[in-house]
Amino acid sequence: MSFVIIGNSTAAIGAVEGIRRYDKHTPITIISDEPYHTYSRPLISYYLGGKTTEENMLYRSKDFYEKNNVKTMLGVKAESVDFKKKEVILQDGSRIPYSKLLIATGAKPFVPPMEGLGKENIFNFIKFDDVKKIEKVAVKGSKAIVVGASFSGLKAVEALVHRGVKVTVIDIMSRIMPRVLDDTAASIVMETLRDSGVEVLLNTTVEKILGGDRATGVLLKDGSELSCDFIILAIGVRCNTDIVKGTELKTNRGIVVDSRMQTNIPDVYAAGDVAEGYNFIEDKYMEIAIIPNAYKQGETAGANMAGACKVFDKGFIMNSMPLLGLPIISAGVSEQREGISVKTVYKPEKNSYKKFYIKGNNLVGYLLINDVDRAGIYTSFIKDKTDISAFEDSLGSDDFGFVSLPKALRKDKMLKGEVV
Amino acid sequence: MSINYLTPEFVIERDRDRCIDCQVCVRQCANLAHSFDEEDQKVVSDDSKCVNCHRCVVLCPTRALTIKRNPLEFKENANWTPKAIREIYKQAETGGILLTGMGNDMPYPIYWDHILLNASQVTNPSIDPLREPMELKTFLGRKPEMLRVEDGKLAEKLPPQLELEMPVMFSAMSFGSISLNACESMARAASEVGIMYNTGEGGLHRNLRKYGKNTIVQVASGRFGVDPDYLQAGAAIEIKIGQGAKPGIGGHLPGEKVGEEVSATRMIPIGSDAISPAPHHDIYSIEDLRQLIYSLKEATNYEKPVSVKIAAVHNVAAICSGIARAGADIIAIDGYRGGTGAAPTRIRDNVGIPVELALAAVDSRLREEGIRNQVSLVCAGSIRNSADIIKAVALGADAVYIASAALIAMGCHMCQKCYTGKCNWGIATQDPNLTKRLNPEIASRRLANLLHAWAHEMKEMLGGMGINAIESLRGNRLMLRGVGLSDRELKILGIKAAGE
Amino acid sequence: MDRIPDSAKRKRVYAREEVCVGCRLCEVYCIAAHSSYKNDLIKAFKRSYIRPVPRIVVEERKPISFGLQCRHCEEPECVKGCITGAMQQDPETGIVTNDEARCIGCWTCILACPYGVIMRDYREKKVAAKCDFCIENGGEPACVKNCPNEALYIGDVRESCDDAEGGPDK
Amino acid sequence: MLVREGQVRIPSGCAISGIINKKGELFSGSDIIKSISLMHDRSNGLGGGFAAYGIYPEYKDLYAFHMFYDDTNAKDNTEHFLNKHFNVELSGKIPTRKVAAITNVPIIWRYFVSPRKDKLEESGLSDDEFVVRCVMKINNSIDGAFVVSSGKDMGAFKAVGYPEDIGEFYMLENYKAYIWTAHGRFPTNTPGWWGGAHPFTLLDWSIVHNGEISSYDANRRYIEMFGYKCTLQTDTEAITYIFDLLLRKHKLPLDVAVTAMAAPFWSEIDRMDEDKKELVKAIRATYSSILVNGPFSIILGFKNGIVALNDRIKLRSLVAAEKDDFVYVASEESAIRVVCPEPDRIWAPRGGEPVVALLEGVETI
Repeated sequence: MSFVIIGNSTAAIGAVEGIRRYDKHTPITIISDEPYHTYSRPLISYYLGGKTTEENMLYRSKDFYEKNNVKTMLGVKAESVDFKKKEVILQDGSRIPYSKLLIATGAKPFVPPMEGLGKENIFNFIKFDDVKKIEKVAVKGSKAIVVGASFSGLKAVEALVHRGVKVTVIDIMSRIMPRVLDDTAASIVMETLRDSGVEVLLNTTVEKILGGDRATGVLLKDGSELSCDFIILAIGVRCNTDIVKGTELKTNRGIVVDSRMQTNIPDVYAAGDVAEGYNFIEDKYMEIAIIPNAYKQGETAGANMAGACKVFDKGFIMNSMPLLGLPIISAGVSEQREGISVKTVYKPEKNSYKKFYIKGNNLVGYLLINDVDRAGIYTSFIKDKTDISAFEDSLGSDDFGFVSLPKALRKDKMLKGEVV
Repeated sequence: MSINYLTPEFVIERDRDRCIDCQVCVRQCANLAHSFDEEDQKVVSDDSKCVNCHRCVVLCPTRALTIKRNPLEFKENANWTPKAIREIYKQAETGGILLTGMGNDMPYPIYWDHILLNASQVTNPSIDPLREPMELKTFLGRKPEMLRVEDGKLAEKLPPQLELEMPVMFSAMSFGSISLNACESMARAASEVGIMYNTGEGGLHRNLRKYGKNTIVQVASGRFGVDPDYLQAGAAIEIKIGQGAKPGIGGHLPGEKVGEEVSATRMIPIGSDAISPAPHHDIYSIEDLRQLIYSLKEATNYEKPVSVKIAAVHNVAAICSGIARAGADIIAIDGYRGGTGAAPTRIRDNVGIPVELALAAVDSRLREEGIRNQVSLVCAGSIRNSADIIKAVALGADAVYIASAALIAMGCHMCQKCYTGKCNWGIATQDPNLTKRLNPEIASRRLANLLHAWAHEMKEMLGGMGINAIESLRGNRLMLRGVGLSDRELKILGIKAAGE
Repeated sequence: MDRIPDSAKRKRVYAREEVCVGCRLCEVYCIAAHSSYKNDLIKAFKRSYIRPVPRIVVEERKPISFGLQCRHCEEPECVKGCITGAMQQDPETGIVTNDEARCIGCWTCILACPYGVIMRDYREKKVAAKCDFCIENGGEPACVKNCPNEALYIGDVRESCDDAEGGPDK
Repeated sequence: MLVREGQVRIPSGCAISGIINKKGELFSGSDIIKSISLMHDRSNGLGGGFAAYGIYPEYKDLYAFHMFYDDTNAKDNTEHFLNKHFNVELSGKIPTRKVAAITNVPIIWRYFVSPRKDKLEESGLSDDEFVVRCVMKINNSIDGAFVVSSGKDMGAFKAVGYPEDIGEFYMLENYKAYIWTAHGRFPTNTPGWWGGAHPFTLLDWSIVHNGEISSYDANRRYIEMFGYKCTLQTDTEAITYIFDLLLRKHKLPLDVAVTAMAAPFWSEIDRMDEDKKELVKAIRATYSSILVNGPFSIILGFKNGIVALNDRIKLRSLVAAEKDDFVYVASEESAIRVVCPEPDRIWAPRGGEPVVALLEGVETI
C-alpha cells in the first residue's frame, strides 16, 4: 500500500491530515514541482509586502512530513499518470507506483493573448517564485501596472503599496472585484485604494505591452499609453489539469469528482483548485478556488483514501480580504438573482457596509465591509441552512450575535456537544 | 421643586489607585449609584442612590470600593436621633407611611444572647460527635398520648408527621416577595438536607412541584395559589395567621411584581396587586380556625399535618393553647425579629414580643395543660446561628424556622430595601435582570453548607451536654442559664440564673 | 472505519445564560490573563500600554446575557480555513490556538468561525485573537475561574459533536 | 444552708447491685450487703439503701408504706391523712440498731394499709393509681414527711451513710427476700438527706441507678404532664416514673419501654424490617421526650423480677451473671464474684440491651 499525492499545497496537506486520522502507517509520497516545504500561497502578497517572512510562510511546521510519515519529492515534476499500471510518471521518466492517488495540482494563471507577453518584468502572481522575482524589481519609487482588479490582483496592489511602489491597476469590468462587490461596496474600496495613492483604471484592457526586452509600459484599448517598470498579470486562474490532459480521467474546467472527492477512475482522487467539487449553494459541481474548500476537499479525499467514508458536500465560495487595512468578507451568493432578496445596512460614518442575500427563509450569501466581526455566524447560517425568518430583521445590527437568535436555537448552538 | 432635606445615608469610597474603570459596579447597581462618565472615561458614583447592599463592593475585582456611613453629624441629641430626624424628613417629603424590609432592627434585648448552655464536666461524660452517633432527626406533628402495641406491632398508626433530618426548616417566603430562584434554592437545599421549605402565601410554582416531599404549602388570608392540587402538593399545610414582622397587618405585593410567572402561580391576573387581608375573613375566632384546620385536613384526607403560624403577641400562650385545641398539629410562633419583604416601619419596630419569651411561655403553658404532645412547636423570628437553635430547642421548641439566615446565606446583605424590588442580590425582586444573579446551583449549595455547618455545631454542643439525640434537649431547660436577666425574665424563660 | 480517537477528553467552556449577571468580569480577567501582568488586575489595566483584547464575547440584550468563547471545535473551521497554518489544534487536548507570530490578520478565521468568537487584535501587527483556554496559565480559564455566578463552566464534550460537512464519518 | 434534694438537682455517681432468685426462694440480705459493700469506693457515705421483695408475706395484700418523718408533727399530719384515705391494718417503727456512722436519724415508721372503699369509689381510680396520688400528695404537701416506699410485700430501706452501715442499721440480715437491690451513692455537693437516698420507689417499682442523665429536664417535664411530681429532682425518681408511666399506665410491653428509654440509633432503625421500623419509629417519635440520654445504669425492681439497663451507648458500667436460679447484676464484676465466685455465665450487657430476670412462670412484667 502507498498513497501518492501530486501537489504540496493546502489540499495536499489536508489529505495528509485526513489520511492520518485513520491510518497512521501507510506511506505517503508527495510530489511537487515546487522545491519548497509546504507554504501558504496567499501569503506571497504578505511576503512581498514585507508583512511576513519566508520562515513564517510555512503552512505546516518543518517536521510535518516526518511526523506524518510522508516522503517528499520536491522540485520534481510529475508529467503524467499511467492509470492502468497505477503509476505516476515523472519528468525524468521514472515511475512512482501508487495504491491510491490524489491529484492536487491546483490552478495555473490564466493569461489572455496580448501582444508583448514575452518581455521581461512581466509576472504572474500565484507562486512563491513569482514574488521572489517581483521583489527584485519592486523597489521604492518604481512604477507598476497590475492587470486585474480581483482578489489576487488587489492583494498584489496592496503588497506593492507597502513597498512604496506606485501602482496602477487595470480591469476590464466597470468596478473592482465585480463578482463580490456591488457599486456601493466598490466605492468604499475604491476610496481606500485612492487614499493609498493607487490609480484604478476600469472598463479598459491592455492591448499591447510596450518596451524592448523589458516591458516599459502598456497600450490600452482606448489608445492611451502608460509607462511602468514592471507588470503583474492577475487576470485569473484556471484549473491545472495539464497532467491528465487526454487521459480517460474525466474533466470539464477541472477534474470531475463526487462528494467523496473520487474521480471516475478507481483509486484516483482530486482536490483543491484543480477539482470541480460540489457547490451546495449553486447546487452544481464547479471549482471553488479558496483555501477552506481546498483543505476540506483534501481532508475528505485523504479520509476516503484511508478507507473511511467521508463526504464533503458543503462547499461554497467565501473570502476574507483585508485590503490596505479595510476588511472585506464575503460568502456564498454575491449577486442579486431571481428569488433572492437583499438586505443592506450601510453606515457611512463607520465606513461599514453589510449586505445579505436571502432566499426564502435562508441566508445564501453576504458581504461585510469594515465591520466584519462575527462574520462566521452568518457563514454558519448559510452552511447549516438555518431558518432565519425569526431574526432576519436583526441581521447586520451592531450587536448581532447569538443573543439575536431564538432561545432554543441559541442554546442548541451554545451547549452543543455537552456531556450532561 | 423644593430641595430634598435628606442627605445621603452612605458614602461610596472609591480608591482611584485601585479602580480600573472596568464598570462592573456600574453594571451591577440596580440603584444606579455608579455610572461611567464617557467624557472623562472613568467610573463615578452617586452616594445618594446607595443603599449599602455591598453588591459592588463584593464584585469589584480590585477591591477598590467601600461603603461607609455618612459621617455627617446632627447636633448631638439623645432623644432626637439622626434616625428619628431622617424619618420625619422622609415623611414630610412623601406624606407616606414609612416602609422597610427584613426584621426589627431596634436595640431591644436579644434573649438568646442572655442565655448560656451547659456542658458536662467530670460527673458525666461529654459525647464526642466524631466518635459517637449524634442524632438530630425530628418529627413534627401531633403525637398520640400513648402508643398501642399489639403482638409486637403498632396497633394504631401515628398521625401524619414531618420527618426532619435536623430541627430546622426554611420559613415561609412567597414567590413574589422573593424570586423564583430563591424559592428553588431553598427547595433544593431542603430536599438535599432532608428538611422543609415553605411556599409562603405565594402559591407553588410548577417547577417546584417536584420538591413536594420537602414543601410546606401555606394558606394565608389572600389564599393565593390555593387549590386542591396545591394542598396535596406539599408534605404539610400551614395556615398563616400572622407574621412576626407585622402582627395584625396584611400584605401587599404591588402589581409590578406580578409578572407572568407570579400571576400563574398565585392564580391572579398579571399586573394586579396581590393583597393579603390583615385577618382571614373566614377566621374571626378560634372556632373558625378549627373549621379551617379540619377543612384542610378533610381536603387532604388527614394525610398531612396542619400547622398554624402566628406572630408572637402578648397573649401568645393562651392563643397557642387554643390553636392546639383547635386541632393544629404544629404551631409556628414568629417573633418580632422575624423578617419581611415589606412592612410599615412603625409596625415592625413596635409590635410583638421576643420569640424567646413567647416560646418559653407557650411551652410551659401547653405542658401545664398537658397538651404539649398534641402539637409541635416551631420557633421563628431571627434564629441567627446554631446556638440559637440549641437554645430554642432547650426552651421547648421542636424545631426552628430560619428565613433571614437563609437569605443571608444566599447573599442578602441586610440593606433592608426588599420593598423596593431592586434587590441587587436577586433575592427580593422579580426583575429578570436581577433574579438571574441568584444561581440556584450556588445558593442551594450555600444553604446546604450552612445547614451542614450548623448541624455539626449542634452536634458539638449536644455532645458537650452529654446528649446524643436532639429530643433529649427539647424542653430541657436545665441546660440553660440566664445572664443579665431579671428574676421576672428568668421565671418566664423557666431557667435559672448562671451560677445557680 | 473508526477515526483514531484523541487521547484526551475534550473540554469546553459553556455558558449558563440563565445566571449570567452581565458583569463582564470574564472580560476583565481575560484581559488581565492575556496581559503581561497575569495575576495583577490593577497593573494589567493601569500599566499595559495597550490593553489586550478580551478573548471572550459577552453578548447582552437585557435581560439576557452570556459570555461566549472559542468552542475548540472537534472539526475547527478556523484551522481548516486558516491560510497561514497559524491556527492549529493540539491533537492531544483539542485546544485550538493561534500562533500570532505567523498570523497575518487575513480574518479568514473570523469568516469561518461559526460562533463568532475570534477577535481582531490591532495592538501591534494585526492578528486574530482567540481563547486559548488559558493554557499558559495552567489551563484553568480565567473567565471560568472568576465568574462570580458560575455562569461559565467547563464541561466535557461528546465525541463527534461538531458535524463535519456532510455529517459525521459514515 | 445547703439545699437538699427537691430544692436543687444534685447529680451523683454511684454503685448498684441486684440479686434475684428466679424460683422465688427467699434469702437474707447478707449477700446484697456484701456485694454493695465491695464497691465502697463508688459511694461517699452520703446515701445508700436497699429494696427487698417478698419481705412481708403475711401482709402481701396490703400496701406497705415506709415513712420518714422529720418530726412528730409531720408524723401526726401524715397519719391523719393516711387514716382519712386508708384502712391502716398495722403500723409501727421499722426496727433499727444503733450504728455509729448513721446519724441524724429521722422518725422511721411503717404502715400496712388498704385504700378506704368509700374514698376509692369517690375517686374513681384504680387501687394503684389511688395510692400513687396519695404518695404524691404526702410528698408534696406534708412538710417533713416522705414516703420511702409504698408497694406490696416489699420495702425500701435507705439512709445517709455507706450501704454496709445502712444494712447494719436496718438489720437487713433479718429480712428474707427473693429480690434484693442496693445502692451506694456518690452525690456531688449535697448535704445528704435521707429521703434523697436510693432506691427510689413507687408502688412496687424500685429503682437503683448509677449515672447522671443529661436529658433529665426533658424527661421530667414530659412525665409531669401525666400527673407525676418530681419532687426530688433526681434521675432515679424520673426513671421510676417513666417505668410506671410506660409499663403500668400505658400498659406497654417491657421491650417497648426499653426501646423508648434507650432507643436504637436511626442508622440501626433504617436497617430494620418494615413492621419493626414502623414501630420503633413510632416509639421514638411519640416517646422522644423519655429517651433517657447520658450515662446511666439502672436496676428496676418489681414484684415479678428485675430489669437492668444501660444507656444506649453504655456510658456506665453494668455487669450481669447467672448461677443456677440466681441472676446477679452490679456496677462491677467483682461485686458479683464476691457473692458468687463462679457464675455459670457472666457478661457485660450492651448499651440499651436490657437484662431481664423474671420469676419462673411469669411471662411479662
